[in-house]
Amino acid sequence: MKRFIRHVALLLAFALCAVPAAQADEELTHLISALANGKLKEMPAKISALEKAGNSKIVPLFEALSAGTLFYRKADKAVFITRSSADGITLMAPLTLQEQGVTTKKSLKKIKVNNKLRRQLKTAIANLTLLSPDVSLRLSAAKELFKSSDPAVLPLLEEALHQESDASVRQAMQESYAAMTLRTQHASQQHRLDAIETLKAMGNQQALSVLTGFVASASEPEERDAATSVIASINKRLARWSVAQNVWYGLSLGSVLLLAAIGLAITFGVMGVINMAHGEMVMIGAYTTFMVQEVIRNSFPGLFDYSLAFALPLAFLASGAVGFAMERGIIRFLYGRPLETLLATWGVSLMLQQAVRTVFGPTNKEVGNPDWMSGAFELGAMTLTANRIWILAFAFVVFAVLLVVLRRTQFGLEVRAVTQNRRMAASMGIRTPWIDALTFALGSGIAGMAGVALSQISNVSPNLGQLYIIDSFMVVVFGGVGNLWGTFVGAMTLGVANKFLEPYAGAVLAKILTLVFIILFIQKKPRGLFALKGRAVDL
Amino acid sequence: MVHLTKKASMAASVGLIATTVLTSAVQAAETIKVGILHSLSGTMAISETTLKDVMLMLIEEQNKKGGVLGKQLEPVVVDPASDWPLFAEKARELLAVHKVSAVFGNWTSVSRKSVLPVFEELNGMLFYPVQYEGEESQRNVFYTGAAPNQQAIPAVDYLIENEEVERWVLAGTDYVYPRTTNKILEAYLKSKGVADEDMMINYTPFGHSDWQTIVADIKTFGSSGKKTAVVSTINGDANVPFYKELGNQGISAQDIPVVAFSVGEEELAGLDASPLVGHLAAWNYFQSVETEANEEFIEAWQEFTGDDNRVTNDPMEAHYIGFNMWVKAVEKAGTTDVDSVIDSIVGVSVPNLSGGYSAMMPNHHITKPVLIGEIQEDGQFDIVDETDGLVAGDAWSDYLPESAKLIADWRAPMACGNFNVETKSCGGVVSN
Amino acid sequence: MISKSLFTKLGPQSIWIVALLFLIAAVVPLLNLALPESHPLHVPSYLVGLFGKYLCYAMLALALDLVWGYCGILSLGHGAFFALGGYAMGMYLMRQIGTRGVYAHPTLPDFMVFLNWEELPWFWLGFDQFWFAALMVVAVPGLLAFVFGWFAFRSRVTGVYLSIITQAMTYALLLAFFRNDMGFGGNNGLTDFKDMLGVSLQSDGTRAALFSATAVALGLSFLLCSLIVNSKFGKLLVAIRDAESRARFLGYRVEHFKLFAFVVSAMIAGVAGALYVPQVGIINPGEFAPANSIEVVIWTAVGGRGTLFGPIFGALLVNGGKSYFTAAYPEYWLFALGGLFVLVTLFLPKGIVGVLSQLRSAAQKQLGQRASAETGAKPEAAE
Amino acid sequence: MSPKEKQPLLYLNGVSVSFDGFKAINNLSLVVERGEMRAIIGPNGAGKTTMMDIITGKTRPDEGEVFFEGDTDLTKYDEADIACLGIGRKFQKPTVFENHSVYDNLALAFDEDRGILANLFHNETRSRRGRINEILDTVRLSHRKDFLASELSHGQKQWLEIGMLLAQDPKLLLVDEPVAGMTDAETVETANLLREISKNHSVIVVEHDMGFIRDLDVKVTCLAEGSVLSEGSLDHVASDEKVIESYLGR
Repeated sequence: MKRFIRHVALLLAFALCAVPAAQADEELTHLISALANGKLKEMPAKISALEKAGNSKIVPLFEALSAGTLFYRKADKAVFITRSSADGITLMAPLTLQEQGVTTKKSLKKIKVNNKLRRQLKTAIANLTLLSPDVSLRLSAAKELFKSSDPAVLPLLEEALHQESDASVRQAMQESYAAMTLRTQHASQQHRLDAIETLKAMGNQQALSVLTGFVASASEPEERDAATSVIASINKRLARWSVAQNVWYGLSLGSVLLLAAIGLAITFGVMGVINMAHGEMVMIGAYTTFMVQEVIRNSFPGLFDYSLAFALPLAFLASGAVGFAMERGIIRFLYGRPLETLLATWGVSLMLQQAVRTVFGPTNKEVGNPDWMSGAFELGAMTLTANRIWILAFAFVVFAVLLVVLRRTQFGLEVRAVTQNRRMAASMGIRTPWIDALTFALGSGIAGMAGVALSQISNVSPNLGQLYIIDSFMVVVFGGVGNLWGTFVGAMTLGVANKFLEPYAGAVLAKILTLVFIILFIQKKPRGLFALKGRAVDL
Repeated sequence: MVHLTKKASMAASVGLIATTVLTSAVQAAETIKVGILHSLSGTMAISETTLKDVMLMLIEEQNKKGGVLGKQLEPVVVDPASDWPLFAEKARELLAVHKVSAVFGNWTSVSRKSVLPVFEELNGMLFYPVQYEGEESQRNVFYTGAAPNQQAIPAVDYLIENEEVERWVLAGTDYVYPRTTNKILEAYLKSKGVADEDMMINYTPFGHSDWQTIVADIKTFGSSGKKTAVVSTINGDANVPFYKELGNQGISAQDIPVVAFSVGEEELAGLDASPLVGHLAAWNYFQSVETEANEEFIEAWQEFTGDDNRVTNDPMEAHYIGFNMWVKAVEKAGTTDVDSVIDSIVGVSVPNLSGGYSAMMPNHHITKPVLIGEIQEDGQFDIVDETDGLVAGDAWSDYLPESAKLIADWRAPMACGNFNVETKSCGGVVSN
Repeated sequence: MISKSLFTKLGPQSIWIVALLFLIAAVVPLLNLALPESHPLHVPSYLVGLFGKYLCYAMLALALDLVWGYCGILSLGHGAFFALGGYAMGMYLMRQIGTRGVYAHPTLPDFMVFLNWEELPWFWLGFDQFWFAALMVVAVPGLLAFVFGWFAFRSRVTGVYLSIITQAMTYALLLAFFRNDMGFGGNNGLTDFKDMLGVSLQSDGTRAALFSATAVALGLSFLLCSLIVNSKFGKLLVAIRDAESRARFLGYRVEHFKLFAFVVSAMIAGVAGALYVPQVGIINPGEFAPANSIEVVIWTAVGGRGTLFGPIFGALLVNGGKSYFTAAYPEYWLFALGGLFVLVTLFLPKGIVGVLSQLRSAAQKQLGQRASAETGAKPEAAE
Repeated sequence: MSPKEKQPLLYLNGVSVSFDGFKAINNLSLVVERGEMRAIIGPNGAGKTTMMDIITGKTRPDEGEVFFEGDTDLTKYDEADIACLGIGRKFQKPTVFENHSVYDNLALAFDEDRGILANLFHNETRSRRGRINEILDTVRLSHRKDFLASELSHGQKQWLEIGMLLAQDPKLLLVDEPVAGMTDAETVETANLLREISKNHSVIVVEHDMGFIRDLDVKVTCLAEGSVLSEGSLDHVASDEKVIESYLGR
């Protein structure tokens, strides 16, 4: 939708200063209808022709082609940009963007496109929009041209640089100009040395790639030396950043572990139930997200970006309810026999898995990422992806809220009282069975909320829970049973350790080494990182 | 007294199993039994359940057409529960107890390896519908999925020709299929003049979910100035987080295309495909193939499952081909006797869903077209390339030194799955 | 004399069970091989193989029960010992293939040939000899158990912590064996075995012989475990289970006793694994999966821990049920299995055998009280 | 008498230990002579049980020295070693092997080889049986010989545990609150039992029950906040201002 509005704006802007060139339009129309027949292999030539013949009018068509929304009608081979709507497919004229009615998918055929064409289209769009009045279009065009190696664009870029007033666009253009200079070797030596300097200032992976390519083909020793030293300095900078990057990866892996384990820190850590069905609570949360998104997709498509906000409380309630039922139905008969809770909950876990498989089918379910969960931004030479940032933040918030609930509320006080001395708590008028059930429901509910977050980075399938259950137990035990901070520090430590090992040992070995580390660590501190001390512990 | 009760209860449980097993064996007679050996629970249920359903549909359709040799087909479904030794037990049960005429089943290589000795010993027929690493040709097994030369090599060729790729990341899950495929590709790429430093090989555990480091490595590897592509043999579950990470780190198919051999319509149905548009997959069948046979098949499938959005995929087509081949071979032999059918099936040719005919080769692999598809936003594939003719499955790769010497031909007089052309002998039987 | 003192130590019940196992070992092969298929008492080969497998599981459950039921060590990693024993046997069977592999390589197994290995890794040496493999079947699991137990028990890792690190152990091994670089065939494991001690594994005779061997091995393990638990050592194990610190303050080196039991148990598990592999024809890292080890715990719990017959019964019952349900109700068997575990833990905490013997001792007590009321004698303690 | 025999049996000097910053034992010194029975009193949290933990090797002191029989440094040994050196301990909460018969409990405690093999291939001898039966008589449990320990009453369990100490035949018995939860009659009986035992053994008794302590009629040490507050006869201690202040109350 956004894109569509942009197209219209663009079109209006150009319409104002457009010279009535009926002849040119006719040629364009002719070229466009040629898209409807022929093979993929003939497409590049057709697109070049369109690019040459056209002006920015052709941009929407290129974008539609690239996005796979350009169709032709089987009956008369007329080409249309399409948009799917509630009652079918809306057709739009490729140049004027006027709506031409609605039709069914069956009557249309898509105009095929592949990666190579998409690249060509991107460059073409960039060329056509480099002089656009819209700053953001100019910026993306300038950035896109960084990858181009077509010397013919250089004059255009020079012209654009000349006119450009916006600083950031100017910089992007300069960088692209530098990259193109080095790639094409079409400029003077001074130009090239300037270009090397420009790239040095960029100092990132992209600049590095241009420079490496340049060194391989450079003929002048002076230039080669300059480029080589810049490469070295960029590499040094990147190496420094990679430590920070690894810490970030570690923390983000840690936050996933924390989310997976935090519910278990309550059901297992605080209550002592070896809850093998914990993973299935996470799974229920993930499936709740799926169902919420289904409802939204079908009935309120506009709300999709808020789907997770709806899913969170529902997942908490769904998993919490299952947890409540489990506690009342099974676990309450097993207090004081922790190892037996393992057996019963394992049975529950098998049944829940199979139930989900029966209801939803065994295949993965699609859970989409809202817009604000996709993409990434750069911090220095680090890439921080949006979903990881949100998950990290979410994990911290859940942890903090849980800490507050357990430490600062009446409920938390009662929970701690019951876990420390059940009989005493009961005699002080606390309804211990009620507290047990609520605590277990709380732990399960939090696992469900974790499921919402994990659905954003993982598969949603009946096996989801099994993926996380062992790691969760490791985290809780490593951190020290019964200590929330232990779980927190444990998760983060294991995450970071894993990520620092991975580049050297590989993903598999890193995981094995982490497990061995946990085993050895437990020998050293048999009760985990944050153990309770004193004589009351084991007699 | 007590000892007696205990013994009695044990005897009773033994008896219970024995009788249920035996009674089901007695019923046979009027129908031809077809075994279906796909996991319905455990980790593989995600892929295999669909194949069970497809078999049930095919059998139902065949029965509507009057069955085979005038008899109705009776499916026997068992659940090996993604447990490899259980596969062997269930295969034995199908063959020894239910006396099935043919078995359609298995997904993972290890499950196939597990049942091989059973099929050999009890002389059964197994139709295996999934792409695999090759290096095998067995008298009792019919490989209707792709061998590496029917998937991996054409895909790499496509990338070299159409995307001018010069630098390769071979990323896979650490098990036999990726290992072997990558060994073959490594040798193949070297033969195409790709240098060692232009190849990066990476293995991850099953179900790997944290791809941050590896995707960043790929990004770095891909920024050397040469066009880079990823050849992915990453197994099922790990794919979703892998593609999500690619999308999030901003690697688009135009920058670094990923070609996958284990990602099909079913896998894509489980994720939001919009960030993946343009990434590739190589298969012998896509749901988007435009043929009449395919349209009918899709329609029948969606009707059978009662779900208008159910997708079809390559292993389903493999079962479609395999089942029709078996039917044809049985009719040709005039009996379901395994030896006769094994003899008559070589050379049998049936229509596939992409508009041609697939034939059973003497090495028990089949001929198939190879299609390259680009992922679309709706989780379907746009076919962007197709081999000119059919490609015959090659049991023994030409790019592995030990394997290049071997050929398979199950017709008399050779009747050998691993004939060594250098020593002129069949496998281990040394002829000197 | 010795046999007499054995008899008195073990009690008649154990003797009966061992005798029964030996009887099965002798009779089943006869019924399988000697009787024609049409004979009503004929045991089909399929069942021989199936029950051979169950008996291996029973042995594994017995091994687990020795440490869990009697010593309170809930190992969630016993599958690892089973798998290691299996791998040792698998390596022997691989070497026996010799030049009959698909590439006809004289020493290298197939999976090494097509992954371009040059020579046999050092840890494969010696496995062409049966005696060496047989030694490794007990030595490798024993050694792992010794090293692991040595550290864990010395550091007094107990209860849940111990359970979780045993799980970590088997999980780490699972990942390690998945790695193709390890040289154990990766995910596919070891397979395609041809023969053992010169006889083909695919013949009915071999299968019957393996069945007998398994039944005998189970009988002997049962005997060994009975001797252990009925000795003062066994009483001490129970004592450690119930009040570890009491035992320690009485001067017993608790960690040594636990270690001994753990190692013996691991060795029995190893033997079970070794017998399992030739019967199912494959060993792969899946056997290390933590879920498998948990299942063993469940067989033991269902049958009744702390009794020696319980785990055997549980393993047979659950696996029999699994075989039946996966064929009869493939879609629902997980519900049945899961439901069974919940019901057993809730209603039969001592397992089926435990409940039976509880009923029996209750009945005996009543009888005894009646008797003592009549004769005025002191009531006998429950066993 | 050899020089070793002249040394005090147990010698604690300047012992301190803290848990997470809380000083459970603070510069504690204590000497117990051979053949002596010593009663230890003190308020909750005075460090009585922690002191026993230190003597029996369960807790390592942060500083200070602990010697047994003059030259054996107990801080270097663990529980099993120390038990074998001849120190037996009864816990505050009676801890017996609930699933074993009374007889087996004593048999397991019986002073003999603690090795694995010795236990695997153990044979009952007549002399052993005789000795165990004697102990059963001593702790008044002969009639419960074949009962499971779990079937005993609370007091009987206490006695059984004391019996187990006797079977262990230690040089020093540490007895933690032996009469907690006992009836008056049982308490008196227990005092008799301990006096009987102290004829052949050194004993340290921790108890709150002042009547019981008076019955024992031995030297008393009062602990508070991890160190010795007062020591001497019961009357002496009971009249000590500090003791009255912190423990007995006015």
